[in-house]
Amino acid sequence: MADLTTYRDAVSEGLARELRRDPTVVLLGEDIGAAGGVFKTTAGLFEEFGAERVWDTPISEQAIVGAAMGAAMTGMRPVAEIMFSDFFACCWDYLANEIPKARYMTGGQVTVPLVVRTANGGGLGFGAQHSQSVENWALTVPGLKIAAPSTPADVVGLMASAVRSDDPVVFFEHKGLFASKGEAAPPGHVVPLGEARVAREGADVTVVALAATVPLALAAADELAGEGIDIEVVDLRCLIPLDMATVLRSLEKTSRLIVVEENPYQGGWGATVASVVADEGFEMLDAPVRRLAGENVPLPFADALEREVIPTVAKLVEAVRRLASY
Amino acid sequence: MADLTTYRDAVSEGLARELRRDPTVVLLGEDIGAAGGVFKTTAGLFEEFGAERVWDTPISEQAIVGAAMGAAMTGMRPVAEIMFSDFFACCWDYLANEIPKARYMTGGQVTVPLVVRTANGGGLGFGAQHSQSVENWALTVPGLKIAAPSTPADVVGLMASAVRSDDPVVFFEHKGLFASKGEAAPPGHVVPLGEARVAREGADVTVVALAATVPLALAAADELAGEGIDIEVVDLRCLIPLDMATVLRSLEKTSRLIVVEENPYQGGWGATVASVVADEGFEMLDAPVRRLAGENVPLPFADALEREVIPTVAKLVEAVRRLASY
Amino acid sequence: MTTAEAVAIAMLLDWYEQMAVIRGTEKAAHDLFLRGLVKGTTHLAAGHEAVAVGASAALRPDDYVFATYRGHHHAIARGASPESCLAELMQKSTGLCGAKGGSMHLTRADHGMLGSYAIVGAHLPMANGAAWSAKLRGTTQVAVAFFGDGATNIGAFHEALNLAAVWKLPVVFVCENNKYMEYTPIEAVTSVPNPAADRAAANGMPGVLVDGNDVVAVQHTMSDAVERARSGDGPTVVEALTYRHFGHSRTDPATYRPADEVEAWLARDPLIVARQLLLEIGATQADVDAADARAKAVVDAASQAAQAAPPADPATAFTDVWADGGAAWRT
Amino acid sequence: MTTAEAVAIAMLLDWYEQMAVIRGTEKAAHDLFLRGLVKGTTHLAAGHEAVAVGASAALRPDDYVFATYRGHHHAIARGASPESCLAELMQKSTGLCGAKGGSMHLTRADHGMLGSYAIVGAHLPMANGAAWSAKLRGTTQVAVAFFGDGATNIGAFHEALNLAAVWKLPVVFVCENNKYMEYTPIEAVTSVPNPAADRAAANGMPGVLVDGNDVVAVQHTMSDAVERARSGDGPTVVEALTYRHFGHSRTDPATYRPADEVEAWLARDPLIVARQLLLEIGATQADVDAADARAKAVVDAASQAAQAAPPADPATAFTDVWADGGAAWRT
Ligand SMILES: Cc1ncc(C[n+]2csc(CCOP(=O)(O)OP(=O)(O)O)c2C)c(N)n1
Ligand SMILES: Cc1ncc(C[n+]2csc(CCOP(=O)(O)OP(=O)(O)O)c2C)c(N)n1
Ligand SMILES: [Mg+2]
Ligand SMILES: [Mg+2]
Repeated sequence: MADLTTYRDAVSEGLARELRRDPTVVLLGEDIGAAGGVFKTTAGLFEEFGAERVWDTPISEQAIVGAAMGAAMTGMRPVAEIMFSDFFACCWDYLANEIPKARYMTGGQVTVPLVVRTANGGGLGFGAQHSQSVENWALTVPGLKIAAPSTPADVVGLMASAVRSDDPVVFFEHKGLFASKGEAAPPGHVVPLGEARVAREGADVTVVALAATVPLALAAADELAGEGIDIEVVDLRCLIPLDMATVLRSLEKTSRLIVVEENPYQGGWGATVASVVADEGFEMLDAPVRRLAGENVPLPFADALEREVIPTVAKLVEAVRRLASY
Repeated sequence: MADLTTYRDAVSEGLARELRRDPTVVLLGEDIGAAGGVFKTTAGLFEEFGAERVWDTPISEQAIVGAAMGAAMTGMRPVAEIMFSDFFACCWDYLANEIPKARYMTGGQVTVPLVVRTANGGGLGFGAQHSQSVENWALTVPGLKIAAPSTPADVVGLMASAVRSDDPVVFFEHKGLFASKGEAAPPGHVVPLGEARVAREGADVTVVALAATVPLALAAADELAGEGIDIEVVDLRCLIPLDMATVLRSLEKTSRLIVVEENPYQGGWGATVASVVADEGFEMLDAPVRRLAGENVPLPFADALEREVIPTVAKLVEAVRRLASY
Repeated sequence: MTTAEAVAIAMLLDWYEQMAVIRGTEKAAHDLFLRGLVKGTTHLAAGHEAVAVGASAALRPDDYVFATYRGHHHAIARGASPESCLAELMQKSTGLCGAKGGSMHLTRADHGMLGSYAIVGAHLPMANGAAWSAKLRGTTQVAVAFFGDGATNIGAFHEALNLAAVWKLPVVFVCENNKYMEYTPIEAVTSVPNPAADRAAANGMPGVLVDGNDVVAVQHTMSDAVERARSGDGPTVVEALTYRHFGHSRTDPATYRPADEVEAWLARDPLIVARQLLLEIGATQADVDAADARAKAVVDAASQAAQAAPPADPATAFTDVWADGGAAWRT
Repeated sequence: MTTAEAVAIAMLLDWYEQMAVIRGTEKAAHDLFLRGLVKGTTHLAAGHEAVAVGASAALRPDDYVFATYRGHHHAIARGASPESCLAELMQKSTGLCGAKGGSMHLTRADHGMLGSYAIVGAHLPMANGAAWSAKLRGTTQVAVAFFGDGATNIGAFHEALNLAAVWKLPVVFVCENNKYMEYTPIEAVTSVPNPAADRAAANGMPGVLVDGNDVVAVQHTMSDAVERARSGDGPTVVEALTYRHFGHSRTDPATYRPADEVEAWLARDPLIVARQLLLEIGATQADVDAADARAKAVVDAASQAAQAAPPADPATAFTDVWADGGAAWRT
């Protein structure tokens, strides 16, 4: 069995590998230097690479992402950290209007090879303004690639692809996974953007998951297996490019599909997946397309309330049960 | 036949009625005063109501929406204008993280009765940063009501509801409709938030539309009627509350459904509608659920290119034809 | 002792006791956290008490206050009970926000404490809005926004100051400069020595520095700024120099701060400063001890009551989205 | 005539001719609009020519420039041909951005003109990024951001200035203060008299005012600022006072501007100012006429060629989303 490592350490490992490989890679963000980041996801990088590669910034999300953009246009490969994904709202203009459109609106003159990393998601009692899953925000904007790894190895492998991509990539690190463990990435590990992974094979129901809902789906799978329901778990890994081929292939086998997503139901990414399935997969379906998503409310502080409004293993087990018996 | 008026004039009429009715209603925004707004949607209001009710602001989208929020919390009913909906990106924190969460995260202590109006949508050659349909951005955020009228009378009627609502409302005025004409709203006209309208009855295919895609669908209906395809056009009017009851009722009749939406396919609002249909309407469906949406590219400047990437009558006619013959 | 002297003593004793209650509540929160009874994140304001109490003393009950995620002191200074605050942190149904807000969002709207906001800088424009509203409604209310040194580098800060000046709004912008953002010294990322005060002139308003550990100084400076606002002369930036006693948030041991710096600031603890002043102006040690004892009693009772309260009801996750009390988003 | 004098004349004649080409192109764009050949929106820079040409004269070819939706003059000053600009406006396949950008997004990346941006203020942080990149790569390149007076009230302006100062970036922030945002006088919504220059000190950098209609003054002031940046001494704010000859955009008759104000500024047209100076320093009327004639020939040819060019190919709507040239978003 390979070495185990945490998702948290995988982030700094993934960054360190790219910093070592390519001198044009630079990091910037709030408290990412000597402090190692508020989630310790840049721990050790300032020590290894120094102040010329790891830049502390003021609390200026627009200046951070804007600087990353300008640097990316002029020969660098910046990796900007936005501490919590909720703060995308403070620099949304760059993510929605500037970065994804620069190449297109200049007729291909400009390339913006950057990564914006951020801590996403809930479940930790951080309340309404520090707990959101906002990968669906990014999905509304053509021109961004979107990665959201669920395992330490994928963190490293997708980070490698993200940093090397000539397209801008938004990289969602799930707060709830930082402490989770998994196999360490082998040397040179690269996971291409846009290739989903069948995290568990199964015959009865396809469960499409992303980031923190992948381990959740796997836990549900164990529980359902005991009841004789055999689910296939597809870890999308990326929202753009979206690997619908893998999803539809799985549906072909199972004829039943549920998406489990942490962002709210209204405008959630699962709706886009479900709508493709309801169109192109229509003939394969033996049951309604279902979605288990975040409830359409802000995120409450208290754990007992938060559990009510984000997906849990129990809710998924129940939803799959109903779908399997449809 | 009632008087005809333009959608543009309906905006100022709708605002004027509320300004007259309720002294706590105030307007703020860039160039909305003596200049009457860049789309002339506030024409005449400064003259009628004066500088104490109609406030010109600096180019400070955060200060505008933030001030509206603070005023709404303290007894006023501000209506803020964000000139182009693309600029929501410059004040997204207020729309995503502050306004929709204030009531919830204070346990109901705070009420934010405000309206944020904006000119939305493409088709006018304004290019990548001034043409987007971003109603899907708003849909990603629980806690905002979302109105997007398609006719002058609905502009007035929904504006009345929006201004009187104790919940925050985002109000999308479609740039492509400003010059369009329709019946003027009768005195005291109020259209409740969250009630869709069957804009045309039909038996063969349900077309779910919003704002500028409503007249587009009606034009397609005329063309399709000539071929013997009889479509029912549902004008959602609002995305939140979302009137799925009307949509599902129509599906019951037609068994076939297509959504026509201007925002991009990826993360578009039509995906949420389609996913509810693919779940709750599954048994009624005789054909795949289809979506005609904006393409997943930034908006190009040239008309000929822009037509390629936003919905058109021709594209809808073709899509409905295929769906009807499925 | 003259009447004036007696009044001064009584007033300062009252402020001192308020500060002691806040300090005690912060310590209680810290203890409860160490005992595993407080989850999520908390940002203690111990050390900042003089800013909240001094400012509050300069305000009327109907004025408006907006604070940050580090806002326990402002909530309490504006009348939130320590019990309701601790209950909120412990996810109890009796919490100030029904356990839906948490430490970062303490709010007491009926006392004009219109919320604690966790996106840096976001509430400055809101304070403008409340001030604008006061002006529109023809009241003489004033709005105050409290924020950190780190907030002075974000765009909303600049937009807020400019609009406040242009509209001559009755608003006061109070920076609690504690020398650090999370773990980074503010001077490392700021282009001017006084992050808030040095930006006032760029927006056509006065900027004032004040000793944020001296409650009397804060009250004086704030009175001037509030008076200016109330009488229609427009906004002021007040920069209060202070220091936090704990780390940035509950998980931060704050090892990045030099020991001698910490020591010097602890010696200037706002409670020590006030205590000295009290004795100087004629209060007795017994007066001070009695205030301490009253504060301790309040906090102890608050902690007990909060611990004893029932947990928040999960069903409340689906209330308070809309003004009708519910969360329905579709038909 | 000394050699120095001759060189000065040649240089100023060159600048004059560049300005005449820009003016001619703007007039051509206006005419084409009136003839229905230019659709969408356009923001003409006629009147602002001296800022673009004077600044450009102070830059090296490898320096970086970022401009706004009112950016025709900067594109042309950095080497975009009038033909490619007019073709872009007319939605031709030969357009500078393949007719995908339009008037608001003129870009000539291979000349360091890294784009025109239509969200007010957004490009100031980008210019920082280009300057930071130059520093990281160890070049001595400088980045310049041009923006309007209205942009000085948006948050990104403040964030950009602070970061530029803290990181001592080789960047120059050039405000083209034409006294109006769209239709509102800038003084009505700004808290200081000089919207850009008066904000420099708040971010620890020099702020300089310059006559933006005097190309020589602009070149001098910019040379100083650029030299300062290039030699590692950090950023500067330059505020150039100028005036637009047309309305804000194609649909605006600009009736909100007092007639005498317009008249006074038209009398100080940058072309008139330069022409007077040319004659003063010894150029002949014939020199000036020849420059005018050359400019006219360039613009006439450009307009003809742009009109004759084929329209943009609709299929290109699906190129250039990704670096691989395509637009695929799924498997
Ligand atoms: C827009 C935004 N960016 C970043 C953060 C994360 N964050 C929370 S507190 C903090 C430091 C704030 O420092 P300061 O303003 O000095 O306040 P203090 O915590 O010292 O009271 C940061 C960076 C945030 N909440 N909001
Ligand atoms: C963030 C943002 N808000 C509003 C607008 C709409 N708008 C376009 S140009 C303009 C006026 C800009 O004035 P100024 O900065 O002085 O530049 P000028 O047009 O005078 O050159 C406005 C408000 C915009 N493009 N971006
Ligand atoms: Mg601080
Ligand atoms: Mg201007």
